[in-house]
Amino acid sequence: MKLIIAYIQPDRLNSVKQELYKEEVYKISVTNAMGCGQQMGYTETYRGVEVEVNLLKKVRIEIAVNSSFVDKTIEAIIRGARSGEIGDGKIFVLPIEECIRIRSGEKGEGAIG
Amino acid sequence: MKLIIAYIQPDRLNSVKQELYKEEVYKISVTNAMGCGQQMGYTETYRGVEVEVNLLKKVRIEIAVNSSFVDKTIEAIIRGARSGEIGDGKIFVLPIEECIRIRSGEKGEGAIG
Amino acid sequence: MKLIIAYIQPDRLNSVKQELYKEEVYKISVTNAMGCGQQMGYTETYRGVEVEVNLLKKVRIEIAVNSSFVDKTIEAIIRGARSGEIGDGKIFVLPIEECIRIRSGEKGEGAIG
Amino acid sequence: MKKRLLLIAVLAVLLSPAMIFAEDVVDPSAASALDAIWLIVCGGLVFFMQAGFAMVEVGLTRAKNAGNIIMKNLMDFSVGALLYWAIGWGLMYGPNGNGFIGSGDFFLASGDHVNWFFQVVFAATAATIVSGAMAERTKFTSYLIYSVFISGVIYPISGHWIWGGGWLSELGFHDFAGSTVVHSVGGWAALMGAIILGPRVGKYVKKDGKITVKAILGHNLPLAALGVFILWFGWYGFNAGSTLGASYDGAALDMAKVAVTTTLAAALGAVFAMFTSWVMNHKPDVSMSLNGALAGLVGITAPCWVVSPGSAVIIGAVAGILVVLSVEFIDKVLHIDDPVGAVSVHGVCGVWGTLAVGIFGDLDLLGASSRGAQIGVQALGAASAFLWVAVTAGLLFLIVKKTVGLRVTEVEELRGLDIDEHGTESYSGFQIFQNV
Amino acid sequence: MKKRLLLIAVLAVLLSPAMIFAEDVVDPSAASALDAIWLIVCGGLVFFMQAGFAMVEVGLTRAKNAGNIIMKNLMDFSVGALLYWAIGWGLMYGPNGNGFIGSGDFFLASGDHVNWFFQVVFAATAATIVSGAMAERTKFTSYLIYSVFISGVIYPISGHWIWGGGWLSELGFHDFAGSTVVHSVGGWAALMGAIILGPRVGKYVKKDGKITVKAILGHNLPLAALGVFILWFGWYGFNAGSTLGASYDGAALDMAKVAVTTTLAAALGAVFAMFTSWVMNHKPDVSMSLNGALAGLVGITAPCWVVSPGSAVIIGAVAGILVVLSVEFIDKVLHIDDPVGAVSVHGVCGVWGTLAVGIFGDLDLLGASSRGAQIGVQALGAASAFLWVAVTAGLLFLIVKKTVGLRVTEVEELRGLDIDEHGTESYSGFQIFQNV
Amino acid sequence: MKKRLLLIAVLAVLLSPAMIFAEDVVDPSAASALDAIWLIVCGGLVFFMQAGFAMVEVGLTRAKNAGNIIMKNLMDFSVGALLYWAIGWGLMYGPNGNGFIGSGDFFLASGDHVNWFFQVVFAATAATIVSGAMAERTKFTSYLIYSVFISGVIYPISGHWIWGGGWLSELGFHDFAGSTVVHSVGGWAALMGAIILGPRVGKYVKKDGKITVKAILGHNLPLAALGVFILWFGWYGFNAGSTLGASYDGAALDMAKVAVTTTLAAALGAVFAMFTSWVMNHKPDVSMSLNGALAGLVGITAPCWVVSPGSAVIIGAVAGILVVLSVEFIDKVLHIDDPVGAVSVHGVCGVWGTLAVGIFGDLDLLGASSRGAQIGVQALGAASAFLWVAVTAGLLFLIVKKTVGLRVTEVEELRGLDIDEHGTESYSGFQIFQNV
Ligand SMILES: Nc1ncnc2c1ncn2[C@@H]1O[C@H](COP(=O)(O)OP(=O)(O)O)[C@@H](O)[C@H]1O
Ligand SMILES: Nc1ncnc2c1ncn2[C@@H]1O[C@H](COP(=O)(O)OP(=O)(O)O)[C@@H](O)[C@H]1O
Ligand SMILES: Nc1ncnc2c1ncn2[C@@H]1O[C@H](COP(=O)(O)OP(=O)(O)O)[C@@H](O)[C@H]1O
Repeated sequence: MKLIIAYIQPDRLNSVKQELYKEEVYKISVTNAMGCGQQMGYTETYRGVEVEVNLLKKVRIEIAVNSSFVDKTIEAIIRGARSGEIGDGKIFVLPIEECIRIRSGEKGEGAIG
Repeated sequence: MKLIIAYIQPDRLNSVKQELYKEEVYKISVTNAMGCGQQMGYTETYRGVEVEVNLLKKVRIEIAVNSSFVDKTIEAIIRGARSGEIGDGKIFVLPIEECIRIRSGEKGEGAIG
Repeated sequence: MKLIIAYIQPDRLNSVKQELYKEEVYKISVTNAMGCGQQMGYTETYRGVEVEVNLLKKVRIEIAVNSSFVDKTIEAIIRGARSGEIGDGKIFVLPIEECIRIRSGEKGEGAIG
Repeated sequence: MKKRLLLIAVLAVLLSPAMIFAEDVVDPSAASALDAIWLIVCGGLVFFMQAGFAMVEVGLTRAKNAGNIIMKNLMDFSVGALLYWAIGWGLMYGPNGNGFIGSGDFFLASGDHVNWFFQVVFAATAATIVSGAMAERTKFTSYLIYSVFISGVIYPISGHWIWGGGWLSELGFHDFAGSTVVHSVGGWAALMGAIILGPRVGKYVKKDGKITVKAILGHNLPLAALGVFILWFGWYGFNAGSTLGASYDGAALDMAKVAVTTTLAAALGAVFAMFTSWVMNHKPDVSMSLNGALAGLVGITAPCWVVSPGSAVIIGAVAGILVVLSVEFIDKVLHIDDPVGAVSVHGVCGVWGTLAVGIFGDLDLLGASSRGAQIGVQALGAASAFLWVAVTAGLLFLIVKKTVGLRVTEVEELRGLDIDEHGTESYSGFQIFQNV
Repeated sequence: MKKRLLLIAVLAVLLSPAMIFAEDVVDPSAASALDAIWLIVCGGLVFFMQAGFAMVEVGLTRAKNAGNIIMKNLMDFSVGALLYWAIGWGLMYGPNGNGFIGSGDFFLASGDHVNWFFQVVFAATAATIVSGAMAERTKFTSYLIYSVFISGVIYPISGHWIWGGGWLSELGFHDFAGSTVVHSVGGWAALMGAIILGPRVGKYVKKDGKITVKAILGHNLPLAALGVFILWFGWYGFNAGSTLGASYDGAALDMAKVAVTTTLAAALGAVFAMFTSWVMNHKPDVSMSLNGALAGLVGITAPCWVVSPGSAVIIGAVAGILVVLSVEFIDKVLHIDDPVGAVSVHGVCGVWGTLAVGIFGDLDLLGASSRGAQIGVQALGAASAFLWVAVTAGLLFLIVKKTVGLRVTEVEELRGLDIDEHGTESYSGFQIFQNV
Repeated sequence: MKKRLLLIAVLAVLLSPAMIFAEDVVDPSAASALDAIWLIVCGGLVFFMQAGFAMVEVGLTRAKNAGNIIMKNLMDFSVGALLYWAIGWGLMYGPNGNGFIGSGDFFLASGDHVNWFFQVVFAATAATIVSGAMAERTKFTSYLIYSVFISGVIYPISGHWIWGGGWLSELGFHDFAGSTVVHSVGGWAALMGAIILGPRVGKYVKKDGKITVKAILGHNLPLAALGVFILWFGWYGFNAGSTLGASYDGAALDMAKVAVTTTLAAALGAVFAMFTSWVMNHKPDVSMSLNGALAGLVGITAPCWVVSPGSAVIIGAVAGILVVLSVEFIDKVLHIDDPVGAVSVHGVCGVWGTLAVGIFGDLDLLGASSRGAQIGVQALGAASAFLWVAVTAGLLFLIVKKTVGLRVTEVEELRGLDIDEHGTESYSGFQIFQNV
């Protein structure tokens, strides 16, 4: 079982969700994040003073999947999130050792989906 | 050392915290999240147009524990969070390779608690 | 590749960022979190009733780095975040199995930075 | 005062163009223009208090119920205006009254527009007070039903006793702008509502047989503060407008004096509520200080015309202390859950204001035989209003509870009334930490 | 009415100190004081409606555009006031008019301050209505250009026809406080703007040839509700102030009657919009109910003086139903994206109010020969205003589109206008979930 | 003007029922009613400006200090009203003055309610201005102490010089509604407070000996905008109400003219501040444009009655430019931290408005011998007010600093004053990104 963490542009969330649905990945968790990557931020002014905004708004997605799903999940995320511009985001894959469904107490691979 | 990530219903946070305290797990981190699982969301209307809300509000808990604590932590979370309904949430366990207390620089198992 | 997760005091974020820049760690992700550690919280009153605030506001940092960067990243975080007081925070290191840059599809160590 | 002038005005409309204002030095046409300007402007200000109530209640409750609170405030005014037009005004000021209840002039047949306009906003104020105490757990349909009865029946009848020429006014009871007529009536209805509804989930937690009181924090103090400033602003219309005219002899002095006593009482209410909360809880509490200003305003509402500025200072200060003690007592001892302190502000301080008429009032202006007698009458009036409202509003809420149901389910309450009652979110896009 | 009184007032200034008020029982000095107090206070209230519009629009759109909306509301008033002073007032009320367009008294040479002040806030209201319908995607510079023309030219000319003594007023067209002059004009300009701009990104999604309508939720219902209460409050100035004086014979009765009809129509608008949305979408919708109150207010604006309170109840109720149906029709059938419902509230209900004058109005007050004739004239007036605005505002927006451009880029729209147009964030520090 | 009329009014009360208004064509009873309506309504509007100040300050600072700002605004009014009743009014308008300081009529013994009410809201305005400049770092207790002295002593004394019949008014200094008396006095006290307090943590960062200026963003621009609209609305009371009566001969014309000049100056202030910020920083800044409207209002406050609408346009435009330059100068060059721009808006534009009286004023109305002389007197008045306030407020803040302490600790400042000073959070439940 793997935990896939992806940082994407906020406006790409809907298309990522749609691509995931096509691959029958229905379970995801989403949080707000601020990120700093190759995309360098921009400058605002407030009352005449420059404000450097180098932490940009991002959406962080977490998806726990069985190992056999990893590749197609990653591909779906890429299809949904890629615009070809700097700032498109990044995906990290981490190992999961155990997964438990709280409602039923079910464990392991069966509990993930 | 393990990192326990749990997604629970927001209104269960207090009872989860209480169950954790009983097991002498005092250190936790909590974030807001939006989640999509077996609980399929609901429909709102806004100005006559239907709004599909399929990302539901969840609370995400992170607890780093020594391996010997894993089971009782998981059980405490389940006790606090389970209502038997869809949407109760899920727990993931990930391996931690290192843990450092910033204040003292202390490392490893001793730093976790 | 490792995922470094750090919980720090909100007002330390800027100095942590500066220390990281000095070590040429430019890519980070930041989220809001509430945490409960050795710092026990405080008490507010609202309309004459005491409110226990034991979940304190924290900032959660995530940095994915190649293994060779782990130590200096951790040191930079400690330099930026340490005040010597309870509540300074904690760092966790997790293994990453794969990393993908969404824009280019690039994988592995080259995709991290 | 209110009653006498209003009766004159009503007569003026009914009998016009007879020479009602014979003793008046202002020429009649200018006089009616002066009165109309004054009452319409003041009535507009009192209307604006609806915005104040809405903001105070929204601010002192949780984000997940904000839309519901808005709807309650919008609808109690809207439904209330319709009902007060159809029957309320007739029951309160109808010419064929019997001292207990007025009758006639339903649907405003008399065309006495200027007085109706000024009175309808008072009726709406009484209705809207209840909304705050019942916030965050009341079924919306039930609230609509309640609104029909309070504006259509309950408020007008006790109003008739005092302002409509009824039995209390005959006894010499004085309530210039409505500490009892409006605020206590609203406050006691709020009390009955809060009791019959029960507290919000998580407010009083039983543990080993002991009840722990929990604070449920309001989500937007700036809006609550804005609401208080709006209410204070509107209160100049409420109190000063209650001269019910600007053209009678001495009106100018009355209006100005009322503005002054109102200002000082509100200011002192805020200051003393702040100090009281400071002493009791070691910090100057924001929402209590805001309540304090309102307490001072409610306290001065009845006596604003019959007391000196110096007495207003005392009345406000006492109201400020009282409101803090009352909020804590109702919460910590009685365990009645009133999220915004409506019972304390309007009910308790309304009684204080009513008694203050007797304690500090100018006996000549009151036409009272002795201070003791006046205090007695004032107490009688306050008690009668309490009984009337406790019984009728209590019955109303109990019947609604048994039939339609008064309260949303626990799941709906936890998820928030906005989603379940109105299918919406009030702060779409904002991340709101749900476990509060 | 408006026109007649205003002409008298203008004459009074031009010819003073001649004895204009000869038939008036109020002595002239008191009379001018009464009129000035009334018009300045009411004008102030109408000015305050700018705050109401700003809050409604901010509340019903997304957080990322809040600063831009504020700027549009601030600037259409500010630019509009300058233009209305320089030329608008002259084109509308200038003495050398020809029935189609006024002329003279540019830069307020006559010094008729009191009437100009009351009129400029109306001009600004017409201008600001458009802002809501074009929210969240319009280039700021283009909006500034638009503001110049609407306050300087488009509004004053159709205004001249009706209130400036022009051809429509000659025909007996009656619009007491501006259902057509102000609201329809604003509403139709809003309609043209929304059409020519096109919908917001993501509002109408084409999928397999079928268009799906998406809801884009407003981010702050409490502010929207506050805005509605402010507008309602200001509307007492808008309608009751449109007596244009407080000293003429019968003014007091007129002012009060207008306040009453305004109150009832607004209340019924809110109630019926709520029920309509309840029936259609199974829940009482908050923002629709708020729109309903405004719909009732717009509907009663033209007929407020010539109808009875009973008719006001009907007018408001119909407006409340109409606004919900219209919002859904414009959104779901016409696919025109009007984020706040400005076209439905001001355009559609403005026409309803204008026709209601004919349907419910007192024929004596109107000086009408027959009900049918009056309805005909009202319809003609509504249609003329529509044509005038559709053509001129349409042209204006098309020219701006071809030259400066009317719309921000898609990237700017997604990121929010606050950042790209003004380089700021409106809620710095708040976590806002971006994918909305 | 202000002074003359007020003296008449005071005499009227003291000597009544003597025939003060003998030359007046309005009959005395109607006259006093007109005056009372006007002053109470306008006073109410000026009171409402407190809400405006509170919202502007809350909006332009950070979420973690919102509750503290509310408390400061609520309490400077409340404490101020008490003090102004007890001694302030006596020092300012007391009959036994000596040109430098008034004396007598403490605790409003004269019963001149209508004038006191109108004056107390002005005193409170002066007091509240300071709050914004000292926001986000001042100890609450110290702020309470300050409030006592500004409303009780500092403001009344300089007020006496100008409006109380003191030496500046003797010299012919003219300040119709308080550019100097209220705004500059408040602005200079704000300046001294901001200097003595020092900047917020993180505002001016020293790096390699060079100071970098950082922006600390306001957290709620919609509330700030609402505040500006409320202030603008209230300003009609502030300026037009400063005729101090509605019944004297020519009052109607004066009131209306003031409303017009006020409108135009505010509008132009907003427009020119926007363009200035656009030119200087490449984007039309929202908060600067809001400040611009206020700058225009402050600028027109002194000359609103003696200048033409055309001059008002210029005065507003200059104020709009000035405020942007001044904000940047104070921030970037002087490194004085004024979070909301209070010093620039009220201090600098207050001086500009005072001088504008001399530059643009009608010499007949001013009773001035020559333009140069009048400009000289105006400059003298502005300078005297500056000196008076700089010395007294400076001393006051220094003494407080040495004794009670003026500033919270750095930890408290970082965590937010709401938690440490008041034990509460203003936006409970909202996720607020803390590192701002
Ligand atoms: N090494 C990293 N550690 C943590 N977060 C990262 C890392 N690299 C990228 N991110 C996150 O991903 C977001 C997108 O990064 P981006 O600038 O698009 O990367 P790239 O240009 O390499 O595609 C960043 O804003 C940040 O939140
Ligand atoms: N595979 C997964 N990956 C990421 N998050 C998940 C996954 N499964 C569940 N979650 C999170 O847990 C929450 C609760 O899921 P829920 O619908 O209760 O699951 P179940 O019905 O399996 O108990 C979801 O809203 C989501 O945030
Ligand atoms: N074991 C843990 N699991 C999850 N989060 C933790 C853990 N320990 C600490 N944290 C997070 O780190 C924050 C800082 O903890 P702190 O009280 O400073 O720890 P310490 O006193 O050990 O340095 C906490 O508020 C919490 O968010």
